[in-house]
Amino acid sequence: MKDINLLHIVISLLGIMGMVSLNAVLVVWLERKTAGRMQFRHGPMEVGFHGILQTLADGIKLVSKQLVAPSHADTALFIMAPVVSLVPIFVAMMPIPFSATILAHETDTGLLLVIALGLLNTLGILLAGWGSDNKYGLLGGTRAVGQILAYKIPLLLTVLTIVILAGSFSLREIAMSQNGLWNAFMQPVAFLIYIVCIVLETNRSPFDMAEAESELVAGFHTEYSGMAFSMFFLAEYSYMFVAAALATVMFLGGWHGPILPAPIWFILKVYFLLFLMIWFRWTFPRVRIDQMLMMGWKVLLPISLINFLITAVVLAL
Amino acid sequence: MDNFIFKVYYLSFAIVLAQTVAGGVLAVAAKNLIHCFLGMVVALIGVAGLYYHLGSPFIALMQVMIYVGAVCVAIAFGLSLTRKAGEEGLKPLSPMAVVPVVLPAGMLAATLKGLSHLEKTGMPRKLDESIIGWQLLGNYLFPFEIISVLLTLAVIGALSVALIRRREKNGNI
Amino acid sequence: MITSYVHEIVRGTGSLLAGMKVTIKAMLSRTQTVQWPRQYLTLPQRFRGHIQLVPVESTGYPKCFACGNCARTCPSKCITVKGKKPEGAKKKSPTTFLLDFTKCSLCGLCVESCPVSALGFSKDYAMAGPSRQDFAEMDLLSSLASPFSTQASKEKDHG
Amino acid sequence: MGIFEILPGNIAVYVTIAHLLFGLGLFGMLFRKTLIGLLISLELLLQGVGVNLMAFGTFLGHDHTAARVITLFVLGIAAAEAALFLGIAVAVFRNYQTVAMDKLTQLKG
Repeated sequence: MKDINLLHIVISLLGIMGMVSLNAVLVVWLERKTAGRMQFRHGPMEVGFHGILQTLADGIKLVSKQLVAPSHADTALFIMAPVVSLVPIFVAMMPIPFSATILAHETDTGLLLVIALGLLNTLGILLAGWGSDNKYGLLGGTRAVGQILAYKIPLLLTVLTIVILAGSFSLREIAMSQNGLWNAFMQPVAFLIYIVCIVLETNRSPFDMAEAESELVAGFHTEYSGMAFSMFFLAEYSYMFVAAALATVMFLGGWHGPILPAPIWFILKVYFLLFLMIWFRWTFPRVRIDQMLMMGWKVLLPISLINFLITAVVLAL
Repeated sequence: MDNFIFKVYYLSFAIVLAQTVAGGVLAVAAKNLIHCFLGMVVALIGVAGLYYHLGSPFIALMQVMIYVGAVCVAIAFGLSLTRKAGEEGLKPLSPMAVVPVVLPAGMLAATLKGLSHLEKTGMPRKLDESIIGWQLLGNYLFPFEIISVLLTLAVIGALSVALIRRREKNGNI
Repeated sequence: MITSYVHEIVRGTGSLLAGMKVTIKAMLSRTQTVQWPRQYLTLPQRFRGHIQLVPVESTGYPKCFACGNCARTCPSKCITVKGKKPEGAKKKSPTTFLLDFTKCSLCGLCVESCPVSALGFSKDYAMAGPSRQDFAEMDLLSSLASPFSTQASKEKDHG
Repeated sequence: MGIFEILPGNIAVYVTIAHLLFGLGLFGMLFRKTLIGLLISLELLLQGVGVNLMAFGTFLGHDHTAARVITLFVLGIAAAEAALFLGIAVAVFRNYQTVAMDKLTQLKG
């Protein structure tokens, strides 16, 4: 316990909060810009240089709005849900190494920590759906639960593949072990499965069944407004960052790269993955829930299992 | 500074204790089943905190992952599938209620009496947990394999039990 | 069965990549929209906005001589024309030319019927106003020089 | 500081909380009305067992990993049990349209 320095904790918490907000501002802007350009539009152009402050303006608008709870809602659950979905993501940012030295909290079990806390996000979605006394909300929450059951096993199997390659649960050591060859080239199948899984994990299109606008209005956050809605929003974009950072550490060699300093390489790789997710969102139509479950159980699970087996056998030989 | 850190540590332990107890009571006594579920989640996270304070972050994280991530989500799923209004809450208390009070109390008294003869061993230390892996595939290989078989059987069993109706209706799965 | 399973996965991945190629191409090409209040598109030659009076090129007065053909032809009776002879002129000139744009269906019969092609279509598409009344009596003369008002303004200048 | 200081280093605290969880679980298993409530109580009961194991293993065990390995086994068994239990609950609900235990009396004949 003595090795924890209070100053270090405070600075890293402040850093994480700043990181989360800055990242949300940037990624939302990037998303809207990309969406615009892919549909031959400009995207936001008015607030700031090419609309870069648009997210900030929207945030101020959202914060200044009133939070209205439906009259039959379970108020405790209703208010708790956004907090439950946001706070674990904050904590999950702690063990992510931006370089060999820049990380908030060094732990041997960093990978497990991030995955375990990521699971709590779905709990928040479920509580939101349940607490808001709305059939669309409930359907969205239940869909999110079905989704988590379908993708979590393939996700864990791919993660285990990487763990047995690196021989450690520590994110720093996993990144260190890829100094030469990135895991993305050693484990292309696992990389592809993981890319699909992070899209599933963050509830983004084409797998945004939990909030499908065209079917469920806005799914689990139909009843949310103002600050609570913006917390869900922040949670989604922070979770995107965490998932992309985890993918960078596990498959893209973390901070390794020539010429540029390590943290910049890390950020570049993370933003490449974030752009990939945005690209998916604006290209693919939403799949149906049964198609998603079929894919999870019948495609991702067997392939990841076979991949894991082959890796284990090859390593044992 | 050190003193302050220790204060924070003790405070976190007190919070974990309070959380576990409150969650447990909520899980058992709440009228609404979803509040029970919530209480269970709170208690399980509290127990994970207890594991952490016992010097085992690995078990704590496995607890969060398996219980909060998988079991709780599955329970929530079952909850939403089998929910029916008017069936929640507790049965009226009966003399049977003495059992869950007396039995653990008696066990606790016996245990504490036994413990009072031993000397204090001090604060739990964090140990190297990679040994767990070696132990699992060494000394405990047989139980480990049995657990694996049990899990597989449980999944197959759960599937077949849940699919009985559909098989009867459609003639196949 | 296994081959069809693998085949389907490979084909599916290929089609996903094809879709992604389409969107990235779209992203890198030019945008089709413009930043409207600051940028305007040039409208096509045959754009048919609301009607407007065509001026005589040398003087800037309207060509119209207030025959009233357009008002009579208009199926929804949304044109009001009044005119008289200015001093020293051979033909009449309109004193009032009002268009009720709330009724106008932009059929263009008035333009067809005008004997001297004094009516045309404007290219004004950005039309919005705070009240209905702004469009119930659009004064089409206001954008043109008028043989009456120049006199009036001359008098005003002298006075 | 006072009382807090002795808390994390005292085995009695862990054992007490373990027995408390066990008692709560037992109470819930006797008095909850539905199958899902029963399952929730069962999980609490298992948690009591797990905490007890870990406390004894950490404070008194010669081999520190034994308790952890067994706790992992408890976690695994609990996951299997929950899956099976939920399967049964869903099947029961399908067949009887209820999961209230008072009404599931067909086996009584």
